[in-house]
Amino acid sequence: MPKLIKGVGCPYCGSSCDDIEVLVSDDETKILEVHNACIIGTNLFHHANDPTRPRLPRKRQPDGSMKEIPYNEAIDFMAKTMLAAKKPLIYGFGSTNCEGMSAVARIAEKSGAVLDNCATICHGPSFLAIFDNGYPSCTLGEAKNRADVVVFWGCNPMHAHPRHTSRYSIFPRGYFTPKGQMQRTVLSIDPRETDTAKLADVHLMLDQGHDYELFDAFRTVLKGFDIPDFVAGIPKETIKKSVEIMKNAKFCMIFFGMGCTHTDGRNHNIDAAISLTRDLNDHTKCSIMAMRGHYNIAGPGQVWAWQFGFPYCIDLSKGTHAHMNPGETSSVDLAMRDEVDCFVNVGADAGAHFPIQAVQHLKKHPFITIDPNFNMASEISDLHIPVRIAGVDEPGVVYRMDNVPIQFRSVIKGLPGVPSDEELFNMVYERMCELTKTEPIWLAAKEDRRYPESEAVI
Amino acid sequence: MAKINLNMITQRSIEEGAAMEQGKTNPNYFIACTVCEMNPEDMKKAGIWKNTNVKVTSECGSVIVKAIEPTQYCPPGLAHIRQGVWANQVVPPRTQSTGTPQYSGFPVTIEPAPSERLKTALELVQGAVGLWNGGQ
Amino acid sequence: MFEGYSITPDAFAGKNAAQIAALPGHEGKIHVTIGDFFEVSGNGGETAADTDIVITGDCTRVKYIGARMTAGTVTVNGNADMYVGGWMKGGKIHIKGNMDSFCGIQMEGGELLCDGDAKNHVGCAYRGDWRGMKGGTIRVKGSAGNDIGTFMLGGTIIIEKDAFIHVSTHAEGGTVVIKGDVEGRVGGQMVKGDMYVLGKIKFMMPGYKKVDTVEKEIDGVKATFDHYIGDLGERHPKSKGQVVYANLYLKAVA
Amino acid sequence: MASGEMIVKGGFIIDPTRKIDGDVGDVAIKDGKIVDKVSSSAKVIDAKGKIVMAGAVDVHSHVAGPKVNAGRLMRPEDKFISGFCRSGMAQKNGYRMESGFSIPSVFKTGYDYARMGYTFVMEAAMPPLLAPHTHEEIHDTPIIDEAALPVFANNWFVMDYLKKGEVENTASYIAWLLKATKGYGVKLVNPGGTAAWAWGLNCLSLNDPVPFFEITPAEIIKGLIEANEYLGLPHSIHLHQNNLGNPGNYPDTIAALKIAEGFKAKNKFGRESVMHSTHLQFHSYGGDGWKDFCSKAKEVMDYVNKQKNITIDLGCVTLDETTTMTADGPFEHHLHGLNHLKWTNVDVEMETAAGVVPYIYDKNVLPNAIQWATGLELALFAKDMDRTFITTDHPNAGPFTRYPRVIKWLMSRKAREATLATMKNPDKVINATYINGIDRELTLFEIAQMTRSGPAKCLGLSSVYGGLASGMNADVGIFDLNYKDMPKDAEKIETALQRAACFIKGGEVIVRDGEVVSHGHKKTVWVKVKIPENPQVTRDVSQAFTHGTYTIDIRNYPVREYLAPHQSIIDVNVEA
Repeated sequence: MPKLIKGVGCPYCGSSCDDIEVLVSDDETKILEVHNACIIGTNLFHHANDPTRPRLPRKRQPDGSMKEIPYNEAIDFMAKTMLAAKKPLIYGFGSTNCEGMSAVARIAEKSGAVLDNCATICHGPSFLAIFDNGYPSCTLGEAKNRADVVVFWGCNPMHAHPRHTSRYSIFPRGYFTPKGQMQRTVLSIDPRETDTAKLADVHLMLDQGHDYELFDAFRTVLKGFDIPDFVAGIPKETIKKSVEIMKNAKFCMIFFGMGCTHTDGRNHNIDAAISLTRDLNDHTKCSIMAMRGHYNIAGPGQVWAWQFGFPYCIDLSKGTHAHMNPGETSSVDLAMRDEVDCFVNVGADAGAHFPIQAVQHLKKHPFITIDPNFNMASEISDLHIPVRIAGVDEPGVVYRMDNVPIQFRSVIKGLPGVPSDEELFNMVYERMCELTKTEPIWLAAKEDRRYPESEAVI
Repeated sequence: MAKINLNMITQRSIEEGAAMEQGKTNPNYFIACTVCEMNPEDMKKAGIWKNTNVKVTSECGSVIVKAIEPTQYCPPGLAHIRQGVWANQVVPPRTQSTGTPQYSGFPVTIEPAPSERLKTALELVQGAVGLWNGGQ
Repeated sequence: MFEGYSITPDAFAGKNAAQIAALPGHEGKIHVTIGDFFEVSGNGGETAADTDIVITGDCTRVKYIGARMTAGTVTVNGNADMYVGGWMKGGKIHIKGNMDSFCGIQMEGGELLCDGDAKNHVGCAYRGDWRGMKGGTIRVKGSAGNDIGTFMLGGTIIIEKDAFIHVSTHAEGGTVVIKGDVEGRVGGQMVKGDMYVLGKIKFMMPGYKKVDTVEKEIDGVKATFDHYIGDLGERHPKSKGQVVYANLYLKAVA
Repeated sequence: MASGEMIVKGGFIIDPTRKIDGDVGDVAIKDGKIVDKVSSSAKVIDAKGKIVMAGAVDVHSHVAGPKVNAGRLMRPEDKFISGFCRSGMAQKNGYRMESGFSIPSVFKTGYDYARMGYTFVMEAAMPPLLAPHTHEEIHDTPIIDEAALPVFANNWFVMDYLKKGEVENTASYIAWLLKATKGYGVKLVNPGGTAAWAWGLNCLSLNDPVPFFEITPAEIIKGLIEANEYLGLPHSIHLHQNNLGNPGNYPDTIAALKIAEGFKAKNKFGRESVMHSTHLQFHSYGGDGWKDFCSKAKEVMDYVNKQKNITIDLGCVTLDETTTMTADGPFEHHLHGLNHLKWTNVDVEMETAAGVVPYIYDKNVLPNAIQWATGLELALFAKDMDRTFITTDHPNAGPFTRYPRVIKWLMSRKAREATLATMKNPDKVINATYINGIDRELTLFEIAQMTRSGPAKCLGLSSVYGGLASGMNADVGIFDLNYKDMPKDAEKIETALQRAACFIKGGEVIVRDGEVVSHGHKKTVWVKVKIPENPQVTRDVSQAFTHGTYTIDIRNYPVREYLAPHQSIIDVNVEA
């Protein structure tokens, strides 16, 4: 009898929907049906069935081909390569659970590595803005239950977070918003008329790259001052009208995305958005939220902040203290400046998602990929180590875009012999300790770290 | 031959996301990501027929993609390649010392290249690092 | 990549060539010494103030030159990498080539002179710190990138050619002079302090309002300036009952 | 827990639980517990010429969870000053890297508490929805035993039940939530005010109605005392009062304390109080504004001294650059308006909110100096030290690593005078406070009451923590202070308490000569209430998920077992 598993978390986007229902085969090895998820999530779950999923590490041979090797050999290679490097870089964690992120930190400390995650090419500038200006935010339930004005600035959830608008932001009927969309005014600020902009009551189609000026105009109007007739291509009257809408909201919610972080000024665009949010709190209640991309990309920011005090770009090479300064200790800058001499790509695809020149720089040195699937990074790696898929055949904690921790479950049994990220990192760490003749530091918890057969009873 | 200078952005789309989760070597990923959306006016200016290949060149490289009419309205002057392997052939790695490359808002030149071939993801990435063996 | 955090008059003072060569640095996780990368000749002075360091050759990959120095001089006959003169309190640094990013970060005093160009974040604050550059002078004879004088509280930054975006963002004091053109974002979120632009600003911040036209002399240039105040969208302190704004002096078009 | 025998020999023992004040003696340890005697083969630890106390217990500290981490994340500059590492050097012996000053990393938190001889720390505010986060951090914090208090006073269920006077339903909900979150007790933060903050409002007085819920802070406090005693939980309600940090707030403070009058503690854990009022320093101010801001520590303590069923902790200002963080969302917004530094806010659906703002307590800024004096005065006016606990409301009034400095000030009038003398306006400080008129210098015995026996009893943990009696946990701190010849220089007291000569936890040596030498065996402590199923509450809770006021699935709400390894569960049985 196939089994229907409810309350499953979707390991795709930052919406981290946990209302997915997955029908699995009797022997819990195959995903048969996926209910409630968007097209992307559905594809992701079905992709886990792929019979060609790698089951053994593969090492590149002198002739350029890849050859399967046993795990212990791969672990030994990874441990030795990282220890030998002057400054290894560990990047990724777009699809890893927090247990894996915590475990990798031991390796990073031990090998004097730089620890970075996908935020570095995504919402990293949002971190920079948070450093400078704070982050007046809330959980998504607040937006759902209260927000009567919702602003999408430089983000396109209809494409990047397909269920965001129906679960949290536009359509859902919340406690104080029982009429759902009817009760919300939606503003979209985007240089294209995206599918999200089409849903909006007001679309400000600004000149690309001039978000900062537009935010400044909003703030200037809010403070009661005049502005030029056009700012970033938007007429003064439209700006004034938009400010009025936001100011008169009972609860104004601003979501922002890559349209702010990938363009000129980067962090300053978000910094200005945060200032605007703060200013609006003198008139009403206003919150702001980054539309984080991956289902657990908020995770490494949290885990490494509690372990090292920094969310990303953490240079541990000094051994005595952690140092962070994006622009210097960030993956792409390190690559372009040839500062690192070993690259470990974990649960992300630097091969596909870094500018190609950065990939070329990284490829000058040993290049290791840890990922359940084949991807561009794995296909240029010197070593590819497969692991279980967090949220599919491996449970664990993930942080949704609003930093709400959600305890994901596994829906099928993992491939035999394939470890989880956490198990793999722990084995590499143990091997590093053997090689350096040191005692492993587990804290107290290691021996009790077992996943329960059954979940906590409600 | 005509050329046009446009402002390029590379962002996510659901077609790209859905295909990526089927695997980056899946044909759907190729179909979803090898397109450059641009305003028909701009196409006309550069002598580009829709659904034909174009060469997009930035300060750091070039890539062959297929010009299509925007699936989401794109004003004249702006072009969009969905994020992914093809977009990243032309994305400048400069970060303004923030760590994040210039994924959006960089100048490109787009010219017709109807007889040029679209390369696969693997060919582009492996080719860039000297590992492409012709797809054997 | 050498982290030359020991290359300061303070560290060199009272040491002979051999001792200086033995001063520590880092290359990634490897502990190295100055002597691993440089041939050292001559001795340090008795104190930092009477120690002059001259580096011949290219330091494009040497970070932290003169960082945290309090006195003396450092001259680099070539380029220098990140953090030149970062957190410096006194003395003088002269870079004859170009500088990378984060030069003069959170500088408190002294003088930093660069004959070439500087990359980004000239005289900025460390991430998250609201206490940016407090004093001293940075002069870049070439051009500079983005984020000049972010969170600046005092001191002077002079860029003799062009600058890109973000000048004096979040600043609450200090003076920035750009002698060439600026792309935009001049004085965004700025609370107080002064900016002079002798060239053009391509995109003005909407939060700036022209109040009058003044004759001023700045860094040896006498000219007529359009005087703007701003950033009107930002908070501003009051002094003697008057609201204090940031000033932007933009050279008037003749 | 370590097996084997150990004996701490010849130290000056200070143990208020047995009224031992500096007698020379031994502490025998077997299998992680204190015993009457051990065999001659026991490992000997020489404590001659040093003082020996139980492991210390921190009743209120923000060390783990979402807002603490929001603070860490938003403050890279807390790790560096002028490009130098600000947090001191990491362990030399290959232990985990330490970072941060006011909001240290989990590793530094565990190590620094251990270096000061602390064995148990109560995380003072856990948002229930984010409980897995708090437990993940506790999990990664080495050495110290920890528990966390979920926040209740702005929770929709609680306000809804109490509005209708339903104490039993409230109690059932508390029991459910403690189990779901692996929480320890009932925390109240700005009752009603934080709920109001969801609309950008606040409740400053006890009688301000909470928007929409039509209940007042006073009713919430009273109702939660009733529910807490109905359940007989080990700890009393733990109250962060309304109107925190504002000039002239002390009448509101006393009014809230008065709500406890007439209640009697009902529990099996030896607790006598029904209300713990936390970081009282922030609630003991006079004046109409910042111009005539002054201390009302005496007025507040006069009431506390005569009211036996309340306990307090100080929340001493340590004059550092620190990071304020509290579930009192509206207060943080207000504070940000005063100092214009970066502001983080996290409103949590249905439950609570939190804010984080960096703050510099500058001894030359008059209100800060007055706050410094107020915190110390509370302790110096206290009559019952077993009801008065040392805290800095870490990191709000200062980092916990300053406890030894607070103790120095409390133990030495000279040290207080020395600090006063360095201030810009000592006369103005003296005029606005009582500090200059107080000669009292606390004794080490009193310090042990305030940091060991007292907080353990208040938390209902006095059977295992806070003393050196046979049967208790073998948590022993040895400090380099000669009881018979205490140093005249109070600085030496601070130094000795900052880094224990030796700290034993669970019968294992954790710290030697001020450095961590073992990670020991930490525990997560939580309270499990056995109570008959309450169908009303079960239905209400499940509807909040199925009808979607919450945005996660109810199946993913309770904290899973593996997140809290080494659990120490305290069972409470409520008769049907």
